[in-house]
Amino acid sequence: MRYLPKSDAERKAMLERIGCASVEELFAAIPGAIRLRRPLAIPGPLSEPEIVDFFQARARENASGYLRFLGAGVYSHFRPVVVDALASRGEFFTAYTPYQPEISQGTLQAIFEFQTLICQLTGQEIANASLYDGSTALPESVIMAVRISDRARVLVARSLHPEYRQVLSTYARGQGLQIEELPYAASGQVDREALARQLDDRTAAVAIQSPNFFGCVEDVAALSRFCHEHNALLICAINEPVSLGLLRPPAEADIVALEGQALGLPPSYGGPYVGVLATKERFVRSMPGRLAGQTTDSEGRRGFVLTLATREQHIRREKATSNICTNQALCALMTTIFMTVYGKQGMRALAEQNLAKAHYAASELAKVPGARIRFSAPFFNEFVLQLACPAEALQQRLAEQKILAGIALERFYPELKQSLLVCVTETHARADLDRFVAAVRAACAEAPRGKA
Amino acid sequence: MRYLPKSDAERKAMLERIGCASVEELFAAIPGAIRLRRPLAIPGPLSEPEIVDFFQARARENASGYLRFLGAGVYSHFRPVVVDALASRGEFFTAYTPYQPEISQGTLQAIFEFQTLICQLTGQEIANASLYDGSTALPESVIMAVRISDRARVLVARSLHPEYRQVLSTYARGQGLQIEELPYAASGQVDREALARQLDDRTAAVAIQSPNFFGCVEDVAALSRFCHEHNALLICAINEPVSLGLLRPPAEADIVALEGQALGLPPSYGGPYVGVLATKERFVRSMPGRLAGQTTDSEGRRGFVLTLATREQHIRREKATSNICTNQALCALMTTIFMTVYGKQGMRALAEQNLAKAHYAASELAKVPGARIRFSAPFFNEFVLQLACPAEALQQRLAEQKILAGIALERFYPELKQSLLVCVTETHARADLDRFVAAVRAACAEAPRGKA
Amino acid sequence: MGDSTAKARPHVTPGEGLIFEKSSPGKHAYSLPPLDVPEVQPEEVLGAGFVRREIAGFPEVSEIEIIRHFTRLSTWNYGVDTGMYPLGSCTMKYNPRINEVVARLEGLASEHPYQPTELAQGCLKILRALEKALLEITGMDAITLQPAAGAHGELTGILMVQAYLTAKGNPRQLVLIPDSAHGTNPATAAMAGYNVAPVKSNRGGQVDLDALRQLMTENVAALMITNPNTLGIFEERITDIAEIVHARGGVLYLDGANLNALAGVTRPGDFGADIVHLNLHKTFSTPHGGGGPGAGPVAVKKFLEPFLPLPVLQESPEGRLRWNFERPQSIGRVRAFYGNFGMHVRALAYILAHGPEGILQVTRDAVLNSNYIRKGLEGVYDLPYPSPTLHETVFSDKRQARFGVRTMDIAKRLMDYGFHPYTVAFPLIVPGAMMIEPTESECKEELDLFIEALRAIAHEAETHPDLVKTAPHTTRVRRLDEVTANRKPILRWQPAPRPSAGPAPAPEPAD
Amino acid sequence: MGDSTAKARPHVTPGEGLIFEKSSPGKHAYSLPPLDVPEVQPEEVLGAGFVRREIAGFPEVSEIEIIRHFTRLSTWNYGVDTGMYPLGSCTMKYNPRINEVVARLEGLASEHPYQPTELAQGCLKILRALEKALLEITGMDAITLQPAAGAHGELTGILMVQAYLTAKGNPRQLVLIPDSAHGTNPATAAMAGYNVAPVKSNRGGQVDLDALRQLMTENVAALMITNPNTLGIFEERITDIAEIVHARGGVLYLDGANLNALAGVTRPGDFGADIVHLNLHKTFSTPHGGGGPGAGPVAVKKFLEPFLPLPVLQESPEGRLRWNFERPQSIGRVRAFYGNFGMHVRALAYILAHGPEGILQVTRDAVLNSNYIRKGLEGVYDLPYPSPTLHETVFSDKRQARFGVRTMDIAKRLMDYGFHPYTVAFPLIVPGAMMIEPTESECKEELDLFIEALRAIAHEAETHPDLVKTAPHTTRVRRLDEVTANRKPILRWQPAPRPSAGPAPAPEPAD
Ligand SMILES: Cc1ncc(COP(=O)(O)O)c(C=O)c1O
Ligand SMILES: Cc1ncc(COP(=O)(O)O)c(C=O)c1O
Repeated sequence: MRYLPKSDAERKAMLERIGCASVEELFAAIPGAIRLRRPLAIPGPLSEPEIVDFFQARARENASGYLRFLGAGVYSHFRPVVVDALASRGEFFTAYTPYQPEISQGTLQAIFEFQTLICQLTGQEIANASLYDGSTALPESVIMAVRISDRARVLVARSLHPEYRQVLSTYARGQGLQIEELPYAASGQVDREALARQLDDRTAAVAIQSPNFFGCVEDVAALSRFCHEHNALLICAINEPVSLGLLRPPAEADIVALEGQALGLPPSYGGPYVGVLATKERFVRSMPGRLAGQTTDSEGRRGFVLTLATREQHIRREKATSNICTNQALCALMTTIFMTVYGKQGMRALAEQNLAKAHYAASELAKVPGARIRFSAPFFNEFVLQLACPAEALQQRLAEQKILAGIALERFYPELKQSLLVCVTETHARADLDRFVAAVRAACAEAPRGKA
Repeated sequence: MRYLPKSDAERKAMLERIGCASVEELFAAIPGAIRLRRPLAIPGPLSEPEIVDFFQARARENASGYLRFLGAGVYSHFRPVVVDALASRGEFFTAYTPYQPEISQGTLQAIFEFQTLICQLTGQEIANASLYDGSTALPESVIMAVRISDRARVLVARSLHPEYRQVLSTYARGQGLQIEELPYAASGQVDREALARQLDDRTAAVAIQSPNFFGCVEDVAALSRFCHEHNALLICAINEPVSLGLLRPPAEADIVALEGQALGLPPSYGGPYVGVLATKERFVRSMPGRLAGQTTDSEGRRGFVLTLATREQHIRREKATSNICTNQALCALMTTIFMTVYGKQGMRALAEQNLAKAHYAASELAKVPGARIRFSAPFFNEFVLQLACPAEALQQRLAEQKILAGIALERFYPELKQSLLVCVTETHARADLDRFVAAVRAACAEAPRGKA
Repeated sequence: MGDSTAKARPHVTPGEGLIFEKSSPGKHAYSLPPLDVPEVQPEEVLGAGFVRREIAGFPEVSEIEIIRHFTRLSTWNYGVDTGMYPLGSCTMKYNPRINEVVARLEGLASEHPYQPTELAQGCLKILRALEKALLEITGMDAITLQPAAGAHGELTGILMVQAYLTAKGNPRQLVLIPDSAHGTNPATAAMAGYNVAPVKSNRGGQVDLDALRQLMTENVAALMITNPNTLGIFEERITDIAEIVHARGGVLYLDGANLNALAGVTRPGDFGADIVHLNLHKTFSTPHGGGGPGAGPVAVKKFLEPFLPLPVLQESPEGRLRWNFERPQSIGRVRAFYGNFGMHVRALAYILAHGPEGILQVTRDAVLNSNYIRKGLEGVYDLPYPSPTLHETVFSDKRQARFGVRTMDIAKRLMDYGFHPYTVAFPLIVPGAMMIEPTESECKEELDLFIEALRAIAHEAETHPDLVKTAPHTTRVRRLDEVTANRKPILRWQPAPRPSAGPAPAPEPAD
Repeated sequence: MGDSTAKARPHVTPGEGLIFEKSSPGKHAYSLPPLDVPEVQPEEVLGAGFVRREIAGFPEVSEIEIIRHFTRLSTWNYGVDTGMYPLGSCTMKYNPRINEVVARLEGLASEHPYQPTELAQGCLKILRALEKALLEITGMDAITLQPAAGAHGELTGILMVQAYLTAKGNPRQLVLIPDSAHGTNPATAAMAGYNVAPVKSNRGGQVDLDALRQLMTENVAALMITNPNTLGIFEERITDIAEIVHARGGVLYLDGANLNALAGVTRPGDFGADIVHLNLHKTFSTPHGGGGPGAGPVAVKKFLEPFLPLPVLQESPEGRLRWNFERPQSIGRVRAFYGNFGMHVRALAYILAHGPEGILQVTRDAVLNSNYIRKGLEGVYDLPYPSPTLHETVFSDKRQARFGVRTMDIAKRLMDYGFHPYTVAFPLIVPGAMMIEPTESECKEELDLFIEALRAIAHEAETHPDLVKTAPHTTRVRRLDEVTANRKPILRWQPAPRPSAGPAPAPEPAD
């Protein structure tokens, strides 16, 4: 096997040194009754070219070449090539958690920079080293809020990513949390009247997303005031952090649960991505996940270490703030490089392009007979297109033209029939957008003749 | 500009420190009359995604997706991914010539390993650090032979790569060398009778290639005996070094001029490749090109340095063995990695697959009415297919089926009409070969109705 | 460093500040095509109150500075690519380069989780192929690839136990965990709402069956066991253990972190496990990435299949694949989308590269390497549990402690010899643990150097204990002050010179 | 190393033997699909006499060992990615990563030089776009991209001079070369069969016009001039120089290695050059690769166009491109195929990224950086030619030599400060030369550190000359014994322990 650095002669010599006649002897402790007496029925071995062929064949069975307007928590942005070039350095990607800081300063300093960038981006005071993704960052943030507040009731906006809410329900069951849904208003934003009704002094936290699942920007500052009146914490999920190049940061939220995929990670059919929590310094000891901190070495030089580990499972076991161990460090590194490449100017320019392109597309689509923009709230790069025909018919029609038109919302929101969640980013050229609009126009014109 | 690490404020501060009011002052020495007073009329600036788009659009205008049977000095072999992964490390590819050995041991040791591998592969005693490519290695080897022998007449096999011979003629003119052609026999190998006739005591060297341009393996040992009888040197060009996984090394040649492209470099429309000379230790001081040598540091540790530099232009100027300065070090590194990956077993296995596939294809093609194998000499992975119809017609017909059938030899050898140089490597699956043979069969059947 | 540290040599590397310290207004590294649609005024379309002025503090640097910054940072790391990384329990094996290539292919990395499944058959086939291979390797019946890491898999598994037992009428309250277990096990049980009861190990370093029998009541939901356990010792009585657990209606959860000792030799499904999570970043070579991403698939026996997270992959008779969401008994989602797909690609590539004989050889070599080290260090370091070990061996610092040299000192000193240290943090049942897992990826030469290094350090501990206690001596930074880091945490860079008095970052205005 | 070497810190790196020393029979790293055609017996189809038994000595190692070997080796190199690399005359600028990506694109890297030009239009368009851009930047009329490096371009150019003059009746015998020139210039002239006559420089470090007038006879084929010259000084009388050369029927050859000082500001074609070679690996950012590959296009004035190497790129009125071989006056080929295409791709990507303003800004920053260093070191190091300099500055070790410290010592000491040294080997007219070219790629912080380092070394030279003379102190190897390396060359590894007595490798049997 080409990865194994040993010849049979060396194996023999090693066995001799150990004092074994055969390698079988080393497995003597495994009772015969449970030994596998046949070769595994798995494919392979394949040579390197065959492996490439196999995966290239699979890639061709997917949708490459399609023009896509899919967002909903996963965004396609230009990824500067330096991101992969640097993250591919073996010293980064073949290291593990920097338990031994003296030979892990590269990872540690990068995490420290990641934490800082996330704070700057979100307007929060501290951030952790990463969590699995946005969908698990949400329950972690809720559990954290429950821990801080010692209350068990949590209001969650219906406009928060449906799959995130599903994950939250799963986690909540184990923890015995009480999750209640907060409806959205006609504008697409959180229904403030409902919030006023539902919020009470047993409420640990209110969890919203901004821009929310419909692309609508929430008024975080106002919602935060509401929450704080009841001593509830405001949790703000951020799904599309590129928006923070322009949008007022959720500084007034108490915890930000952010999905970093948009910051330099490919869609990759759903992962790996990177979650992160940002919050106020005073909550640090309730925070789950690793933290890198600055310190000095015995000669007074600046260095970085993992710190406040008494929150973590390897020290506190069943009393830890979370069971997380392996996180998404390499993804965090990639977003760190991405944010550094775009930098202060570029993050704004990138956000501006998304805004301009999405608004161009929305305004052109709004002119199509049989289509309108469903919600009135301001949006960033994603919006809901309300159709006069079934969304599936239109999707189908456009797929034939190699366009993936968006995500039919009825799947997640039975009340939102004939509506499509459309995402437009800087990667779409105007010609793409015009082709899309023309296709939608044609499909809408045909639609009455469609099967629904 | 995104590559430039300076803000305008920094530029201003630097100018102030220098004592200049504007950067223009720094160019004061350039007379006004010759200053360019307009912006350059060149395209750009383009953003990174636009650059990718531009080159991808160009790539689509080429022949990707075509099944190719092209060799003739440029061979497609499986390239283990570790070759690019390692050669892409910045410390390798952004360094220059290791003039300062203390911080260039990586490059130097790799060159030392390259030199060793080339010696092992060719059966020679020493090898240099690289030359531009095989085509320039040939004249360098001829000039070296002339320098050693103090004779000016050189016999060059007509079966040596025609473009290499053209390069030799160009170089020879400046040096006043007398180049004479050595014909090939009906077998496809060097015509030994002609050699016996042409070889004399004024002959510095005889230059052959093996496998030669027609794919035929030459009897290097026998040719060497001939040459040595006349105190002429035998130069052996190697174009397809993968053949040396199986073929007897040209140990009896006095100089081997090798093109390393087949050892891990992509075809890349003709370059960059890597040339190298290997020879006998006694000729070392006549050898052009850099050499890495082993030595020790002031504390007795093994280390490597560039050595015997008195042969080179930066020391000897007009008396140097060549004017070469920048060579093809990174390509040499890539071939070093390639040879290490294949190793002793793999080089043989690779060669065996080439041999088997080429012979399978040749034997199937030989069965096609209107086609036969032109030469009788043993061949490795390349052979001449003699057709009963014009080669161009067949090429055209196959190109329509996205097959590039081979290289029409008439272009280089007016006497070799209706013949095609066909190359088959391990990258061709049997199905590819069968499709090729079937297409040739069909084309040959149609051919009489073709225009010639 | 004298000649004794033969493997390592010092080398000059440029120092490097924080990226924020290189920032200067006006520099930039990004580029975008010109905007080809009408510009919009953010304040107009979003409302002025929703627009920020700038991202205060964000860096402004050029591309070359970014390349240098992260290149330099990388050189201060140690990775598997640098040398032996015998971090016990972490299975730091070679991360094949081809896996990185295929995971980045256009058509895989580019695919969106919400594209129609008809246009994602390639992705789904990869997932299915991986599922099948993992089921075969574990001997289980059904699987989810959704969890993002081992601990996430544990939570998934324990929530399934809970759902299963709830469906049977009583979720129960207790999870049993051997005292040698990894910290994630109790943390997971707690996260799922269970109380934890430790099961003690016997002198052989294995689960004490009498203790287990006593603890295993009808209130116990599951036993979370690791096998081979974290001492590297195979639980020889595993089938008896399973019987005890099953007899009381409990579920046997297997932490599969140590599958590298078993694959091809024995299967969790064949020795009684009802649930097993795998760490693809351990056994199946997906890179550890400085801490992640990982992937923690969970395989289960038939009776637990209805409880698998949503959605599950379903194959039609014609071989078309789709996601099945109609699973009323499912615990629900544990993660958005379908898990860390990029890691699944890599793990499948690893399996394909090996095939059946290859996987078996890996297991054998991993165990061989570990036993070779054990042999080389026996008599030099204390071996608290002398039972045979498989893929890893846990020594202790007992002998060296006499000279005041502790496991952490020895670990730090290993760095001077050019090695990454072993695991020091656990198992907790071994005071001063030295948990060494070489994996199959080490050649004999590297193992010999490692053994030599640890033998030399043992000698140093006797003769020059201070040399060891103040190690490392050759690294870019010396021992770091973790106490101050904990007491006065500095968790982010701040532009102004901050008083060292304590953690008081100025709250960032939302401008 | 004290605090004075602030930029550099030592770091432990694992030592590494030769790959041959890791070999063990039976290990392997390669893989091939199973053979799907009938096996053949090599001895049968080739003849037993043509088949070797084995490649004696070839390594047998696994993939992980290869990854580690070359990763470790790489860490002992210093590159532009590591830090400032002010190697004068070499223009060690940033090598953009995007260039590496586009050069490796399927459809470019995969293309064969002999595929029909109709199926290579993409490649040809790239070459044409590069030709046009380079012609505009140089102000010339026609160009070949064929030469593989600067020296190869020089040879191409001088052979064209020879062909041109031969066509006019007399190739002439002499090439004039200023005494400050790079070694390739005289070596090239000799290779083309010319004798070389040096032209001396005046006190201003420029070509002495009187000397030139005297030398410039009808027997002189060409003057090979570098401008700005290797002192970084612009030849202010360049148009007069051109006139003198042209008046005698000679050709003005411009070594364009220093184009980084000129692009966008002035053009060789506008100041009298008839031929100019460019080094794409200098001015146009293609990576130096540890010594190459480079690319050395040669641009010429109209009257030399007929002599360009074969083939030349030709554009049809409809924009189709093809190779034109019908060029009776051509000097012939200087290289097989069309040159280092992969480097052409990179150079074009560089030009496209910059555009007109970008290229001009590059030139300005390169000159600014150089003058900033000059200012910072003036008064500390001797400046033998005080004329204004553009992209590089040549100091000398005159002041330090009083303490026995020479330019090579200072260069070595720079390593301890974390920098690559400057060029020491030339220009020959400056004894103890310190030729410093920062390029535009250095930020102010790095320049300041570099200046500080050289100032600190100047101080050390006075106060602790031995510290400097025995430098470097922090590198993996200390000063290497080049004398023995030369006297008893060991140019390859040998399996048997070889006697250190001298170079006597056993001739390898051809088995
Ligand atoms: C025995 C054991 N169990 C569980 C885990 C947790 O796995 P992960 O880090 O993937 O969450 C680990 C990882 O270190 C482990 O060693
Ligand atoms: C002034 C000058 N001329 C010519 C050359 C030769 O160029 P190349 O190394 O590309 O052959 C160099 C390269 O170092 C140079 O600096």
